[in-house]
Amino acid sequence: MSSDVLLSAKDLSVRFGGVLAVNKVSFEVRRGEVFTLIGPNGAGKTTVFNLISRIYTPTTGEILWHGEGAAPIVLTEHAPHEIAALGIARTFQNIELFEHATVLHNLLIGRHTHRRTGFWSEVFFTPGTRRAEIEAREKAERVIELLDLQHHRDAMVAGLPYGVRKVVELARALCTEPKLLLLDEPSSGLNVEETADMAFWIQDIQQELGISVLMVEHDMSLVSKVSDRVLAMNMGEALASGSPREVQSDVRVIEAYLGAVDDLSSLRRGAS
Amino acid sequence: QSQGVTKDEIRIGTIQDLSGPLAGFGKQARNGMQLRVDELNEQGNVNGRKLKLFVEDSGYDPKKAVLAAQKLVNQDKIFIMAGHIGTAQNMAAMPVQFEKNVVNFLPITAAREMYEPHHRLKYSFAATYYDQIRLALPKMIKEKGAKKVCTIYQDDEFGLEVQRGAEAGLKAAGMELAEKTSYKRGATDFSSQVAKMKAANCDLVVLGTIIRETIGTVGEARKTGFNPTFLGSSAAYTDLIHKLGGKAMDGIYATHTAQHPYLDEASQPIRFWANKYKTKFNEDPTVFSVYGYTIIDAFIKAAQKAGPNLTTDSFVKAMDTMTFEPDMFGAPKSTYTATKRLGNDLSRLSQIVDGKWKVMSDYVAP
Amino acid sequence: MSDDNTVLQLLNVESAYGPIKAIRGVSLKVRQGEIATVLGSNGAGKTTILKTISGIIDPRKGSIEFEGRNITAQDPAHIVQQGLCHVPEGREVFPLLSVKDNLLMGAYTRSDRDGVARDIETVYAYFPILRERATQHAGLLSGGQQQMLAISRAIMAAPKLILLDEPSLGLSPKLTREIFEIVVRINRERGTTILLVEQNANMALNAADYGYVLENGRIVMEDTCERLREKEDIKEFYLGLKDEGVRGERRWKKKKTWR
Amino acid sequence: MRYIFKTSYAQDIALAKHGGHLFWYGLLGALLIAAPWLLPEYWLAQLTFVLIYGIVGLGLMLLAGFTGQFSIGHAAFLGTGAYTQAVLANAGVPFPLALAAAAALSAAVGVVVGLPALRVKGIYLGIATLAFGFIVEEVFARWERVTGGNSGLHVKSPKLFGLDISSGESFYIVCLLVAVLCTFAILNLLRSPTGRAFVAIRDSEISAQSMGIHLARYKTMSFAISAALAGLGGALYAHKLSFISPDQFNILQSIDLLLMVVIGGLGSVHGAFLGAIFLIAMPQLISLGKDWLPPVIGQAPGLQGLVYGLVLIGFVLFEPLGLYGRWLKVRTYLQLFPFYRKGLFKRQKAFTKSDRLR
Amino acid sequence: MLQILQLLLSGIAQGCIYGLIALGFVLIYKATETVSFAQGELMMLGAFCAFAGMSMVGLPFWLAALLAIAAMAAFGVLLELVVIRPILGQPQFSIVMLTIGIGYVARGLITMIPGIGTETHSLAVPYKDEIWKLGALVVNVEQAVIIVATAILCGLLYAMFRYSKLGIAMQASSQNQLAAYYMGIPVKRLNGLVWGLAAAVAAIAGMLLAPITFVHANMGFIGLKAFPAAVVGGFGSLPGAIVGGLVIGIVESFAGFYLPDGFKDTAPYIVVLVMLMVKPNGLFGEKLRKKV
Ligand SMILES: Nc1ncnc2c1ncn2[C@@H]1O[C@H](COP(=O)(O)OP(=O)(O)OP(=O)(O)O)[C@@H](O)[C@H]1O
Ligand SMILES: Nc1ncnc2c1ncn2[C@@H]1O[C@H](COP(=O)(O)OP(=O)(O)OP(=O)(O)O)[C@@H](O)[C@H]1O
Ligand SMILES: CC(C)C[C@H](N)C(=O)O
Ligand SMILES: [Mg+2]
Ligand SMILES: [Mg+2]
Repeated sequence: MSSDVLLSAKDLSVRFGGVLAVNKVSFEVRRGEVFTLIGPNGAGKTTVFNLISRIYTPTTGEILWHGEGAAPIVLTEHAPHEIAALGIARTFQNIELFEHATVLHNLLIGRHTHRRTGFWSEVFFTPGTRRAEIEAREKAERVIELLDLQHHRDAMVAGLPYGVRKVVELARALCTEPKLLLLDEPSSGLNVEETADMAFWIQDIQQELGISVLMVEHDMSLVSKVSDRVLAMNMGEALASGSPREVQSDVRVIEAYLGAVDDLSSLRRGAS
Repeated sequence: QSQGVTKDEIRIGTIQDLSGPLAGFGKQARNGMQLRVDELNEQGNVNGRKLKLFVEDSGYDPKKAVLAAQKLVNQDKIFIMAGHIGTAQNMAAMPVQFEKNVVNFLPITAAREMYEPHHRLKYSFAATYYDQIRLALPKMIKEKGAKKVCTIYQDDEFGLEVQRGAEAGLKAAGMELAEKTSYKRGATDFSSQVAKMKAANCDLVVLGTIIRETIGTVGEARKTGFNPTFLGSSAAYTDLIHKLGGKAMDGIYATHTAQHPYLDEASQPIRFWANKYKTKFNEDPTVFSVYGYTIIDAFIKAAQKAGPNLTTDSFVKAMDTMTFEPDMFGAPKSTYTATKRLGNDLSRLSQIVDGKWKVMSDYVAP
Repeated sequence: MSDDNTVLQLLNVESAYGPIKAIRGVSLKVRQGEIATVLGSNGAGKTTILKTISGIIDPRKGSIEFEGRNITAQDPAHIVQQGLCHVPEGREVFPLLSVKDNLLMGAYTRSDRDGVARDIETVYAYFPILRERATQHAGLLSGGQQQMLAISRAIMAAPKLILLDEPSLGLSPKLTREIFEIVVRINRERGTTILLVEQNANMALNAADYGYVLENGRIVMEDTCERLREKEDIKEFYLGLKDEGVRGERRWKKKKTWR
Repeated sequence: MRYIFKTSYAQDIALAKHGGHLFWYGLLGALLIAAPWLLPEYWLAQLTFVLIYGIVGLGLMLLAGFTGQFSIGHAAFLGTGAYTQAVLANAGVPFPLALAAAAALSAAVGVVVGLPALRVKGIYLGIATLAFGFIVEEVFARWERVTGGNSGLHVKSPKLFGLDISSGESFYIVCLLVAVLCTFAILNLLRSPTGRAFVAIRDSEISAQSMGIHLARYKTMSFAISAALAGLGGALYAHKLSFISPDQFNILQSIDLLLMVVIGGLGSVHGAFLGAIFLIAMPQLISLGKDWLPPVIGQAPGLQGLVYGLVLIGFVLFEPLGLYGRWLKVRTYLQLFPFYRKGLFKRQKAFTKSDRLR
Repeated sequence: MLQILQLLLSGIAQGCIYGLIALGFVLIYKATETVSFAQGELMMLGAFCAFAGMSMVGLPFWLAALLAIAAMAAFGVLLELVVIRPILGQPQFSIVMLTIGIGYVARGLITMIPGIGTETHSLAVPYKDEIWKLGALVVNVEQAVIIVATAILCGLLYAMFRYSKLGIAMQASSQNQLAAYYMGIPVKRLNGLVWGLAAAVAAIAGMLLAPITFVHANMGFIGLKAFPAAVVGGFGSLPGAIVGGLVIGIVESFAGFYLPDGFKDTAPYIVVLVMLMVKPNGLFGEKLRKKV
């Protein structure tokens, strides 16, 4: 293990026309930790994800990837489709699944980076290809089991309720067997119970599978349950970072993001 | 016993353009043929056999022509292919027919390929575009004292025939082609071709064009104030030109063989014939109706001669000794032998004079 | 039985997607000026109910009445013109229209120009970011910003009844809170009736007056929110209080299957 | 209703999902092999055309149905194949070699045509391919030394190991063989990573990319394969028609090909062949039917197009999923016959979203 | 020099026709995001309507023209009602297929009219064959009329989409039908409207084109050259359609004059390919990209 840092971003900035979406943000994701980005809507969290997965290119700053091998890799020198091969998988804020394929199919596509078969061997479907296919399915099956998707295995994604799709997307990401998992609001659209499951899954992923997680999340209960460190952003800038507790007690974070945490009864009818 | 001949029926196939740029021609040709067939079936028969006409549409598209030919030959089992319109179309379809030993009888196109290279199943009836232009052009040049000659032609086998004719004609007159332009089958915009010829300030333009293209070209020329002498082939000799093109078309020349039957000036028999045609299809006959009618007529004569045992061979034998006397439509005498498969090579020249084709010269032979 | 102040009423409505039945004989009722909420886990059929109401899905059985008029399986556009507005699950903004135009489209059914102008100001006041981005393509807003826009469009429509499908989806805790305050304010000030579907049961049960609990396609419980808030299993499954116990066991099962 | 209990992964991969499949497809195969003895010459010829177009359809299906790239210039590939074959055959190159060359050359052209696909999507790509189509057609028309220009080119009858295979029967068998091989190739491709990558690109480019799929590479590949199949089809077509000219490969031909796969049912291998059957049978049926009509209508030239159009419209209206979709419904209906619930196939209200953002 | 001007002029006129047809494409595309392959045929029908009005009923040109436009507009609405609406919301592509089908039917029907369908006709417009001489430069009125008409139409449509609630709503429903319904936008009615408009525009194009290419069943095929026009301009942009049309038209007329045969017909397509390479979204089309 060269260093305990897996991915490091050095004063990243990106500008879209007038909007400075991300402004001089730096952070490090350590091996095996769950690192969470929080911040008000439009703070630039998703954009950071998009920078890492090379959908956008930073105007300034750089992202370093410390995969195996001593020398860190500069992500910006890689094409978007190479990111997955490096071992970075992600989910999307408003789900991006392959709608007209079954759940299993989606997961198998997730296995793409591990494909070993060549074009012609596929055309003739050689025994080798057959073996590879079976292996891919075994791998997918384990993920399905982990995330309790057996029930939906052969269902078309198009027909699944929002919550399930969230899980499927997570499953698909896991199928790439990443070193780093980017989760964009994993619990949005889930109810408490499901959120709790999500929490457990994330912990499993971190502890059992040893995958580091970089997560954007608005549900504070989940955040404080699973994350080791938290970075709060606002208007594209880093606001505060540290342990969940520290960040949550930071006045600026409360002011910009959490809001006063008094009880909800004031919402009720009659309550003036 | 050849296919398509039963003891009481002879199956004749024809492929016309009923939906393409030559639809105007195809329909009339079909009607002409149908008219003659019905006449025969009403009045009698060919050695005890009635005629049955199978028509297919090619849309002036070689591929459709091939498919049509395959259908006629292999499914409808026709005995003979008569009056198939279009050069490229014939070129495409002939192999299919020949494979099954089906005669390609008097196709409605005057390309040399219709009888050259020689094939025992090829019969063609009218002076070729090549000869028509080759002969007419030098006269024109002399008459008009033309200095610069241009051509515009449809870039397929038909257009090329005219083009070659023009080049031959020019060689005879010891001149060079000033400018040659071409267009795609079914094109509608000729502005740049005309512009080209105008720029080359030609004073005589040979038209390897048919209906719309002729009108389009001449029209465009007149608009841009470009007024050379126009000379077309028998493909452009049709009443549609002045019907559609209006006065702008006045003055253009075209070579041709048979004559358009203008009813008001036609002879009694033609008028009688025309009325029959009109009552049947309620429209006036045109030169292409005449083509169709005479083609079937010729077939009947030959088939009669071939005798009761009608096979491709007996038919060919009969045909190779046939002589057709001039008919009421003013078509010249034509003869066929085992080696001479072009009925006659005579053509004449007409000009549109206030909205009508007027014959300008008598038949000339090469 | 629909007493006069009922705005919306479903009588055993059944909807399906092809062979899959999503809701089975749902009957519910929303009264004038109240906030009603539907709770239910994933795939319970909440969204389907709302879609059925606004005519996006035609029900197989049952009838839907809005202000006494039967609107079952009518053209969605027509239903909306009756004064019912649906804030769909997952934003559904017009990605290539400017934020401003999106808002104007929200007010499509309205003809009172100055009224619309006023409401735009209100909306801008609620969500200043929308004013900042007025000319930007809505598709380029962040998830949460799009959610704000979606809700604002409903406000622009100034309808009698708003159907809200997970309004807090992807909003920051602060904004979630604000959204609910806005919802409540609209309800109180404009007397707009609201049917709310929300995963954040805690918020919902506090904001709403009357609640229904939906489990795989059937309504299994309905009551005023005060009472629902007190019910044990509501607390357990929807409010997530009283965590250990049941969940502990499930947890253990899961670990076993995973090895 | 048939339930299949999967007991092994192999079963999940297998082409024939159950005994029924094996039986029916076996039967079909047998019939096809027997066809030369069962059908009269003309109809056998039509069947041959079905196979040829089916092969082309397979390619287009892969491109349009599974990769989501619509090509309105596919006739160009057909033509490339046809001309390659014609030229080589006339030069006396052995049939199989010529065939291979035709496929290869078309594939090469396919790669070129695929280039814009890397930058543009949807309608833009459509027009780009359409443009290529026109240009290629013009090349056929202008490159007279090789193609014989607009007057067209006659194709010598094919020879396989010395013996002439131009006769209807033998050539049919050749086409059948090629068709079957191509079908299996495509099926195999579709059940392995490459095929899945195509589908991924069709459904969401962004997430396909983030799953590590090299968009450019796979799009190009899809174009190449598709073109190669079109080329094969074209080669056979050239022999079957024995006369080719540029305007046989014009935009209308391209559109017909597209109609074929759409009517067949986008996204299904069956669709390719069903569509081919439709494309070939349609004109036949019309010309058979028109003898029964009163001549005013029956003999009218427009009839062909009219009926064709009407049927097409009818199809899209009542069966947007194409023939295959219809077939599936019929099958389901039969399978759960007594318990068939009315409205099971009732079309949902459906709603579209902008394709411009994908 | 004069030569060039002359070419330019005929190029522009031809281009305007392409533009005019492209206008129809863009119109439908903006409002429904489907590409109508029937536009050319609608144009053909329009021309035939006018022809029928003048030659058969014997109406004066202007009256016939107005009637033709009205008739076609009605026809467009009807078409939407009967054919498009039932599958509204299905994948765009099935609708594209529909338009192709409509094209076939239109051509077929016209061709089937005995004695008229298969013939080529000329439309006796009052300004037929008239020309203005500007010095040596020959402007013929037919072309001038086309140019003017095109400019006006484009302006009107542009204004509609840019500023009118209706126009915006049309775009909205093309971008997200579901949301449009949620907003109470009568998507179906708007679609009907759009098809009516498109058909009317087509009718106008048809009548303007008639004096130049004559009226015949296959005149619609010129629509195929309007696609490149629309794309060069950037599909979805009305001014783009016109500009694109002009570019194509001019290139075509110059290519026809200076380049060897065959380039004339392919020039437009070469242009469009080059354009797509250098500017994938056309001249006026904005760069779009999904935000995730
Ligand atoms: N492609 C783009 N073009 C223009 N502006 C953009 C683009 N992408 C993002 N933005 C802007 O950048 C800002 C940050 O967007 P981002 O999606 O990162 O927010 P976020 O932190 O994910 O918020 P949320 O929690 O609501 O998802 C937003 O104001 C958004 O409008
Ligand atoms: N388009 C569709 N096709 C087929 N089945 C569908 C479709 N949409 C929803 N379903 C099914 O209908 C049921 C109800 O779905 P619905 O979206 O209403 O649930 P929900 O309560 O909204 O869930 P969530 O809280 O995740 O949004 C689910 O079981 C789902 O599988
Ligand atoms: C009937 C003729 C006008 C046909 C034309 N000569 C051709 O060869 O295509
Ligand atoms: Mg985000
Ligand atoms: Mg929902």
